[in-house]
Amino acid sequence: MDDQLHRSLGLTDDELAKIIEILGRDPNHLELAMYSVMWSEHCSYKSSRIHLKRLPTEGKNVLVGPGENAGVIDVGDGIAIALRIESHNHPSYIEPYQGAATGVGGIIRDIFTMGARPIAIMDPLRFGPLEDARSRWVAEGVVSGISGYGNSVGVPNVGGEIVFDETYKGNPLVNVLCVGILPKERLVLGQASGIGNLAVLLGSTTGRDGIGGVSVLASAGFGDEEEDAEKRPSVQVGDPFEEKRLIEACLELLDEGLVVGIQDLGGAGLACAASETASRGGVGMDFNVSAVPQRESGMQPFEIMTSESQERMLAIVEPENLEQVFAICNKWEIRSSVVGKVTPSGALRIVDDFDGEVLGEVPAASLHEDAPLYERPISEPDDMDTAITDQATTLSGPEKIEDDLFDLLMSPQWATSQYDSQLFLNTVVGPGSNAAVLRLKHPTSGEDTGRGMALTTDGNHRWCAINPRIGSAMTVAESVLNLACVGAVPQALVNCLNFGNPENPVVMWQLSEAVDGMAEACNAFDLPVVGGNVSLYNESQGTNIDPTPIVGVIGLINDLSKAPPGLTWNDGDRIILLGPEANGLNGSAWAFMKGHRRGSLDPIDFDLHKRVCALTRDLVTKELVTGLHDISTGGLGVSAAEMAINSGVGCTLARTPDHIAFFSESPSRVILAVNPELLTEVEQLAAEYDVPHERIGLAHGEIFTVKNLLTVPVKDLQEKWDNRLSDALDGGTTQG
Amino acid sequence: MNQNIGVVVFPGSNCEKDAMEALADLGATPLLLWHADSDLQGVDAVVIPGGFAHGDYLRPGAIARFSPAMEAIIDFAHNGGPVLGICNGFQVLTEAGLLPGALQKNAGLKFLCKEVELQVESTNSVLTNMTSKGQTLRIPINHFEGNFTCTDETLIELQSQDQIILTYRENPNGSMANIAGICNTTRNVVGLMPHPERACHTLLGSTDGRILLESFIQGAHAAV
Amino acid sequence: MVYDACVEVKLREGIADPQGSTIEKATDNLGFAGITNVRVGKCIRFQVEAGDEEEAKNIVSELCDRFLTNPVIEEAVIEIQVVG
Amino acid sequence: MVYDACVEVKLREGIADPQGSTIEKATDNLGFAGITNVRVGKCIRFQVEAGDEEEAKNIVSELCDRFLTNPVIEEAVIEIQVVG
Ligand SMILES: Nc1ncnc2c1ncn2[C@@H]1O[C@H](COP(=O)(O)OP(=O)(O)O)[C@@H](O)[C@H]1O
Ligand SMILES: [Mg+2]
Repeated sequence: MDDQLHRSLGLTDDELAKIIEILGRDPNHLELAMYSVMWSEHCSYKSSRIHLKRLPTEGKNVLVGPGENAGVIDVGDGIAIALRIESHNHPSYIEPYQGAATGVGGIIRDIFTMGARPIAIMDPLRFGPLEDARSRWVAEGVVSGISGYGNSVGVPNVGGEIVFDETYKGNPLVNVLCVGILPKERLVLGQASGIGNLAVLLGSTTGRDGIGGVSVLASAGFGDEEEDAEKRPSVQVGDPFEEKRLIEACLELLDEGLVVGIQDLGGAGLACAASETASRGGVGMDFNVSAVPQRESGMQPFEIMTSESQERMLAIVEPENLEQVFAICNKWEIRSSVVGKVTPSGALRIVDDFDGEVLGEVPAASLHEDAPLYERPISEPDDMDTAITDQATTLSGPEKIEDDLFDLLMSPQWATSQYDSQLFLNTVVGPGSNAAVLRLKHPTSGEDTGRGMALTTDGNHRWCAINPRIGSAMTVAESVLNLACVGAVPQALVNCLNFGNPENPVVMWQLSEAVDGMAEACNAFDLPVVGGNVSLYNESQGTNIDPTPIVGVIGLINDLSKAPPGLTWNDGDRIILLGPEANGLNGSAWAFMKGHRRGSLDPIDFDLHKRVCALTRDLVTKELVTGLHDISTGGLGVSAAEMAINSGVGCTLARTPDHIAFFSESPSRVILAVNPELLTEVEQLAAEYDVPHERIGLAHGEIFTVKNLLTVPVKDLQEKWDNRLSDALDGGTTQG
Repeated sequence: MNQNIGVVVFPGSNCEKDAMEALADLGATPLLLWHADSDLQGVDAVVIPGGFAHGDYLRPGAIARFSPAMEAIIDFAHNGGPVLGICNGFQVLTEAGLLPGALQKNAGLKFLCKEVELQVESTNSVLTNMTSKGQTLRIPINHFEGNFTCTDETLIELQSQDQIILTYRENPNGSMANIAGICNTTRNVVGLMPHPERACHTLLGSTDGRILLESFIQGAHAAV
Repeated sequence: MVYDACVEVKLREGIADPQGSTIEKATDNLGFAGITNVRVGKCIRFQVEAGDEEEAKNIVSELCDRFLTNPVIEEAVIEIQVVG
Repeated sequence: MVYDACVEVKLREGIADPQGSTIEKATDNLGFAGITNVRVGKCIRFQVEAGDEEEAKNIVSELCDRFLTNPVIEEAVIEIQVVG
């Protein structure tokens, strides 16, 4: 065997030795190709697995935790909810439209694989600065790809984030979260059991697209242009219409009880699906490559086994149900072919016809369970000590604070109006508020439970760049507070850990710290982690992105007979600020705007945060506030401006002495708009919860005034807010 | 009044359950009609819901119009049966020749999902006969190809025969004459880009879609 | 015989072209001067089996009328060539 | 001088073309036999002002590389002609 082959496939010498040990012989090319994709960072989590173990995953409502295609929780009334988040960062830099589109397709398959109907997606996005031509081009393509695929496949997009920052210039982040709903008793797991059962491949033909995609694209950063050019063949094209029919066909197969297990084909294609279903079921499989419908002629077995062609599923079917399976697939115009047979051996045998030549044979479980596990070196950055002394509060204040406020305003509407956010008639609060709120209807009967679910995604690279541990904890805290703002109790969390090159000890330190911070917060808030995704090698030309853990949190609302209050106030409302005193500017959007990216963060006071959340939830449930907004990006200034813009009513804020108080993003704070008649009740409640609160102003008129700081008409704020993205993006974009 | 209303499902439809939920909420009995089936099961009226009938890569509705269900619906419409096309359904009806004109990509080339204000131009159609002329309705749009286009002659005909039933107060997509919805000359076939079924529940922001769907259900009653 | 067919589907003259005008506006903004009258069509290429060129033409033109174009706003230009 | 430009944007070979395959399947269902290998591209026609044909070509090809196509999955075929 060519002794360089394993290296060109991305396997180390040690990894090859391990394969030889497992097989007791040299692997052939096909076997080596399967190990290389299955043992890639993307599929095996070889650098992150030992850290992920520290996340809390148990909860009384958890039906399926991490490790399956998606996490599943029990939400009562016989209903279960599946959720998962995934990244498609690298493909989206190369071909923004298709990269993002196939990202949506992939995460949706993870959800219906569990037997759940996908009912919502969210898209936390990160791009380079708007001033950069290539970043604009990427942003525009990504948003239209998400729109094009998501709308057409018929899953509403109910929220997300859109952030522009220097750190993502050579490496954007495209994370997509999907939520599905299922009758609790129909939960299926991706496993093959029952010797003699058949593996049926459903959906698209298999082509050369995305061969080695996971190992090539997601497990290495970007270099120069020529290297990028070589990654081109890995680009896949999405077909949302195929996916739509695949969803309907698969859900009908599950409704009719015709499949014993089902598995989507994502990273590592058939190699992954076949070996995973077999090893989960504790069985083996004979896999007939020649039965796989091919889009191109002359494909090699290794290409067929590792292709990442989109819109395919593998169903495990009892032979007596095969005809019925075919009938349902025909109805939905879905291709279906028997490609495998479940065997007792524990081996994955790749054959050319079931009674033909054996092309490769490996222990199915070895592709996952024996994947290498690395405890990569970790080291704190050298400049930790000096960074701490570099406080953003020492920056000189703005000359004209209103200009800084203008620069921090950005409506996401340019993106969100391109997404169908309303399909299925569930969306009570769509994109653009504290958290998305959906009606909770029974998945089969359609009956409204009168309850609601709330969803939020959050990430903050600014905090995590300064202190990944505290930053991650604060991120989780922000999510929990976002949910409280719509009256929801958090139930479960999924995360996507977007980090740089794991071979860099500082990046590994960031990852490890972030996991610890997330774990601390989840423990404090009693929030199980039910799934996630790790995206490493987010680097370009040797520069790693700021650590960017993204979390998605789902909550439940007990009584959704009315829509929760939003980012709004009425003329005459009193404005109240809940929570601790503003504390510093480190990691704030304002500081970053001024080029200050260092400093320190104070640990979050979990007890206080929990009281703020509980109070906020209570205020919302008791209908004591006109509107409210958590204080996050841009601080009190931006939160108050958003309330003014949204309601078209100005305000006078009296107790905001300086730009620090105005732009600080310290956590656990909420701005409330309260009808004067309810003021005493609100303040009493705040006192009962032992939450600091302060009257800071009055909503009225058409002018946004902060005493001794600024006076601007609301319509000027509105204009900046509305036009930021369309001014930058609607004139057309080029690749730079 | 218990009208059986058929809701057609193509493989890429996605608003069929929403349409059924809204119709049922208004007291009608909706039932699904599979596109490959030419039996309309004796329904009193037909709704073609939103979505992407056959992926709609070539043109929205280009493939759908050849389906057995559509052939039956064309006969049904010619016999006076009430037919409502919402969004993709509107596109299908123009492709099938049941309504004039065509729906092109939005000016601005972006998908648009947002609430818009509509103005009732004609109350003489199966969809608008309970509304009043000039009335404003707040209803969401959700489409990439909703830009109504036709020849100048066709536009003059539409205008002179009072076939324009709904217009946009502020044109979101470049539609000629701000057209949001039209009917045929016999007024039993209507198509509109906005989604009335998304505006039938207080929790969803607007209930202005109810009056349109109520009119349609009434129309189904009258047609029986 | 197998023929290569190329069908260009264009908007009829006088029908507004939102894709074309969006591209035209963008070229201006992006600094490509002097680009005018942009019109965007589809180009559908395929192979068709037929007894002779005449038959191939007929098949393709029927396909255009029934399916590939919407005659209300579009027209097709057809090219046929023996696969060489 | 003003030149007529025609840019055909096609997917590179080996890149999946769901539009093409959907159309191909539809032609079968509509009873058009023997239609294969359907690929769908865009055809962008416009006029461009330039000193000479060489310059016109350069403008159009830069426009293609930077704006009209993504060379990762698409390629452009450019035709230029003096407006006659
Ligand atoms: N890319 C996007 N897709 C969908 N919704 C988005 C997107 N970007 C922002 N949003 C929505 O805009 C709102 C505000 O976003 P953000 O500023 O991140 O909120 P916050 O700071 O309160 O977490 C959120 O409701 C979010 O759902
Ligand atoms: Mg938030």
